[in-house]
Amino acid sequence: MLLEAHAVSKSFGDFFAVRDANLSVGEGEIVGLIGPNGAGKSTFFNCLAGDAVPTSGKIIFDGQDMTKAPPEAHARLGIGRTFQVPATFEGMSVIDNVMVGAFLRHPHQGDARDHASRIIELTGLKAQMDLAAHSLGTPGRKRLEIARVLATNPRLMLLDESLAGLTPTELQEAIRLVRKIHEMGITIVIVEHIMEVIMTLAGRVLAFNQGHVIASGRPEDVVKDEAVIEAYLGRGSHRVRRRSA
Amino acid sequence: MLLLQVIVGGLLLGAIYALFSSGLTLIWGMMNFINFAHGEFVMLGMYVSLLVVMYLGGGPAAFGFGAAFALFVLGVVVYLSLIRYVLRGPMLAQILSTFGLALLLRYTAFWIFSANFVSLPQTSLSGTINVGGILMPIPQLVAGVIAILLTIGLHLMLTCTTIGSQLLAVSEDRGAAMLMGIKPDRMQALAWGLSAGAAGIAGALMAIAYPWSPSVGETFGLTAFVVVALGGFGSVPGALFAGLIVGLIQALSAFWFGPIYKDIVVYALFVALLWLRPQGLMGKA
Amino acid sequence: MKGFRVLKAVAAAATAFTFYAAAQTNAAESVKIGIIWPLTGNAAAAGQASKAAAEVAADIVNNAHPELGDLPLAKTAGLPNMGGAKLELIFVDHQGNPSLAQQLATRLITQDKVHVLMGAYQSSCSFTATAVAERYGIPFMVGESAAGNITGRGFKWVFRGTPIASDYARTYMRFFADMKKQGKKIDSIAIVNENTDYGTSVADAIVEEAKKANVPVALRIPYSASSTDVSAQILQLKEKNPDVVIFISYTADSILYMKSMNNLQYKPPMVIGDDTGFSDPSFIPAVADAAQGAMNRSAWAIGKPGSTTYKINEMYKAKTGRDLDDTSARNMQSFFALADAINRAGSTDPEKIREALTKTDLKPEQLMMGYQGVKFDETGQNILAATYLIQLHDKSYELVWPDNAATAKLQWPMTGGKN
Amino acid sequence: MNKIPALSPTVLLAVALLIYPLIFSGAFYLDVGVTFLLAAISASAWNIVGGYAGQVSVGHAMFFGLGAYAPLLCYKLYGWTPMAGIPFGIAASVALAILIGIPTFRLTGHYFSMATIAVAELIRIYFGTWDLVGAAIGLQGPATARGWWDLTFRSELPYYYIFLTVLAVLLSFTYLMERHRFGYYLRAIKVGERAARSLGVPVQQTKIRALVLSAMFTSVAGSLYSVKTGFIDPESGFGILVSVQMVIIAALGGAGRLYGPLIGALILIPLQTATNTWFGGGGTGLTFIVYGGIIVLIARYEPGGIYDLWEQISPRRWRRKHAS
Repeated sequence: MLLEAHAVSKSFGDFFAVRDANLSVGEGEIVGLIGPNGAGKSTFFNCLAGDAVPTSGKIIFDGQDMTKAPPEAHARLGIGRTFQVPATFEGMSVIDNVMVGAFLRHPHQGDARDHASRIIELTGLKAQMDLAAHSLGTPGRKRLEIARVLATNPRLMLLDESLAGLTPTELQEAIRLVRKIHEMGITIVIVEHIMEVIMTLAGRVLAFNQGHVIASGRPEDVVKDEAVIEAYLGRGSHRVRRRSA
Repeated sequence: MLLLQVIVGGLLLGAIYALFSSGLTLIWGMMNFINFAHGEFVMLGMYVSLLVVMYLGGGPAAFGFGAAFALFVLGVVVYLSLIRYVLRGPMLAQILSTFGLALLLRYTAFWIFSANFVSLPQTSLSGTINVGGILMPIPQLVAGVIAILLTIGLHLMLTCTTIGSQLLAVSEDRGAAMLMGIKPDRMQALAWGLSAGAAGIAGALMAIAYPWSPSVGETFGLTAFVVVALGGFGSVPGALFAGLIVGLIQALSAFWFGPIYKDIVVYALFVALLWLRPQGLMGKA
Repeated sequence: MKGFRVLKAVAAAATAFTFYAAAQTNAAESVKIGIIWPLTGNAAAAGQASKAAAEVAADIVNNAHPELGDLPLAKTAGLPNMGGAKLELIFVDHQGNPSLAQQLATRLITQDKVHVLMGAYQSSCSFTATAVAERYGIPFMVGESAAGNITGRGFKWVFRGTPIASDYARTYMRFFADMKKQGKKIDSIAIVNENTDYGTSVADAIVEEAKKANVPVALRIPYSASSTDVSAQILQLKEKNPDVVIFISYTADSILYMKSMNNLQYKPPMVIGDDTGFSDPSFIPAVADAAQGAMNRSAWAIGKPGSTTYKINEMYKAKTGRDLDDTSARNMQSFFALADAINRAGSTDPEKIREALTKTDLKPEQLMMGYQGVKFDETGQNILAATYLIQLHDKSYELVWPDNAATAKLQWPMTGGKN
Repeated sequence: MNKIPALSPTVLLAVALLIYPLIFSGAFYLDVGVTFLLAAISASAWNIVGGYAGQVSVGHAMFFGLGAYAPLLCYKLYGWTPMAGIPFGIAASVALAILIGIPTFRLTGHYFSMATIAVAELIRIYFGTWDLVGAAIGLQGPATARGWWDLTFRSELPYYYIFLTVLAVLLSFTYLMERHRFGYYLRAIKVGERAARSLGVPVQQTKIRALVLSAMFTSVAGSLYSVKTGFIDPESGFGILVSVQMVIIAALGGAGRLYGPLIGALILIPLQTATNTWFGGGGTGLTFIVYGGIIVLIARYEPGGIYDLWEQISPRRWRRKHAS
């Protein structure tokens, strides 16, 4: 297994955002995390990315205990992540953004630039290469985030709603991009609350509700799971985007 | 006995620190904005008091009110003409704007009132009362008590009135507050008015016992920063508590180690506390 | 074209200066005196008061004032040895910044082409400004800076008309010896000093002289002049109970001390203020109820109506609405000494003025201050500078020591305030 | 191909600064030039951590002061040339930077600014009571030079070129830094610390390195100041105005830009000198009213600094230079 989470819990005071979540992701898989807003999938995701330290439980990546490792250690070991609200480096150009990621494996500026250019080409941002990041729209920035992470040569990519808020055409393009990344041999964990996206991409799905994993398995099975249906219908699946925990 | 006397002196001074710092903490917490001109507001409060006494023959109540009102207006004007424009700009522009404002206010006062030291003419507030051997100068006592009452009043206003909850709503989540029909701009202008008004009264209270010149604001400004950071940004009870603590620490360290060490002790504790508990004594974690 | 714009900006700024400088230079026959004082910043009050005093002094020299008796250059208009040439004052503001003082001294010498310089109040600024004068060979009159080592650095061009810290300290010791002879009890003294260069220099000097004179210093309290509460220090004093407390303080703090002492019911047998804060015109109205009998060091006394000093004070008062204080008066005296030297030099040649300064020998009756004269030693220090002690009686200071100059009787112990 | 258009303003600037003393040879203009260079050096040094890394220190006077005291202390204690003190100043500043950087960089935003103010004030007050460093009275340099190595010159000219050399070194260093991984990391940290960490940027370590580099150059600026002025006291070394001036100059010109501080100094120093020349002697405080007013206006209308204005005027040129 490339990534394993054992009984991960995260609490804020008395409130458990995630309780006893288990996950194992094999090399080359695409795993989806779904669930209504506030279900705990983002918190769990942040635990995986090293942004939050679990209250209890264990996270193992490629045989190494990552439970308490800081985010930068995750990046070094090959775990890359995107943010729900794109956190591109505003004011820096697109290529400079990608170079920040590229520097992780290419300390010299020239090498980093070459690497970044390749990634930019791959992610279809070439035309905007010299623009400032803030001049890109949301889809562009999401794409830029993916490019930036890709530049760190990750083995595992954690995508946090990277496909949310896109128009149908944009969505199709984005899905193509994710597939392309997957074809490069990169394992992907993707958080999404739009079922359709998960259905087309993920090989396996974990459904969250109220901090618990309520179902897991093949996407077509999980969407039929009663608990999942109830969680989505009961809570309303298209509420406004909530703040990440 | 001596020690008790020192403690009383420290607390009375600390009460004033609390009052003018509570104004600073209000806008700091609400807008995440450092006001380097806050000490100048205190200084202007002192001059307004002097004007009220000299030209209107007002007593302590009149000049206290006059200073509060004048500074409230100034606070609102400063917000509407300057702060609202730099509020969402880079942090450096914010520092720049209030630092420039501080110079502007200090030297405008300098121009109008000259560099000479002034003090209020002796008012009815003089003398000393003796409580079980502890001497309490009446001006300081009155100033201290009023300062504590006003700080508590400010806190109650924020927590128990509609306007207060609207102010807090804006500081919590600007967007959500707008959805609730609150006009953030108006609330923030109000916060600046309150902040400057509190500084104005604090100035009036200081003026009773303390001579000043236009450059007096600098000292107050730095003290207020320490108090606010100690108390936690945005916390009025924190400012009250931290103000009293700072006053007390200054008095005790002045007594035990000598007055030049009192600021060293305060700054050292402040730095140590920032490291141990960056959210301040009573700030939100 | 960015660089070009920068270049243009530099050129524009520089041109502005050049025009300004050109406007400043005029070909009048006057003697230019560049005066560097803190006209803004923390010491602005002292700088502004001294500026007014210097303007009065220039008026006295430039116009005929026969009513002012033996004061040199008063009777005639202008400098008689130079065909009635006038003094032209150029004031600059160093803001209390030593590096700016240096720059301004350079400007006055090289741009404004002043013939002599005067300044700079804060010792820090006097240090740097005098070094420039020394470099360019322009006489520099230090009007009022206490730190001992401003003179005595081997400088040829620096003169100081005012007494220095050690002079003050010796005066206090002579006074104490006098009092002891009269049977007053002075077993220990306390020194309370603000902790910048002024307070530190004077306090250090007093500690040293007290050791020589065998006067025990029970307590020395350095403090910051921006203090807003001094009760802790007063309680410390109360505990040690010295016979005399010497305050070396600026304005706000000296007022605060006197008021708080009264409030906390602490009254030592005698309080002596070391000039500065105690001489500020706002001091007496603020503490008249609290500090009756407090003594102060001053070489300045307004004197009886009709006296020269009284008339000078009237001129100053007409200009500023306030009485002349000791600090400004000492600056004024230094100014007169400088003007006298220029007149004797009969030329604006710096070397001749310097020579005339070294030969200065003013007698007590030619002075407005209570010095024994003005005479510079080889380091440029006035060796005849001295000081009086005055005491707060009701709403004004009276000269009480030394006896031969006294106008009122010394009260010992002090009466203090109402409490 | 890219280098030539990017460099030509630099060349013009360099030439302008090199020939300034030839055109304005009066001692006063030279002194203004020296003051300008010193301000540009200090603000450029501040810019490394305050501008590029976005960690707004309002206590940089602590490094300036250490750098300023070291040369004169060496002279006072051992009679050495003040120059000998410069490395000691740097060493002390680096040590202090590490000492305060480790705990302080856990703080963000205003907390960091406040902590730096407090540390600088702490040191200022302490130096004012410390007899070894002359307490409140401060330290003086050699009154007259014993030789050229005392760096006590009669003319301002040598200072001008010494300062200009230091500025050139600092700006070249910054230029290289901008193009190095370190520079990219700093800019990334400034806009998004969390995102930077997720990309493997060692945030803590990078910030401390930036502070150390900034402290080194600020310390050198302090040393240059005290050697040139021949005097240092707690207020002129560690005073809050010293720190604030660095912030203002960098912010006025454009923080986080190579030439930002230089442009800021180019505006502020002539402005200060001119207002003091025109209004200072009157003693009305008009100097500061004008000065404060202009600062307020720039913050209000050009919050990104004058450099941003430039960008708007010539967007094409900027894009080519900065985006490549």
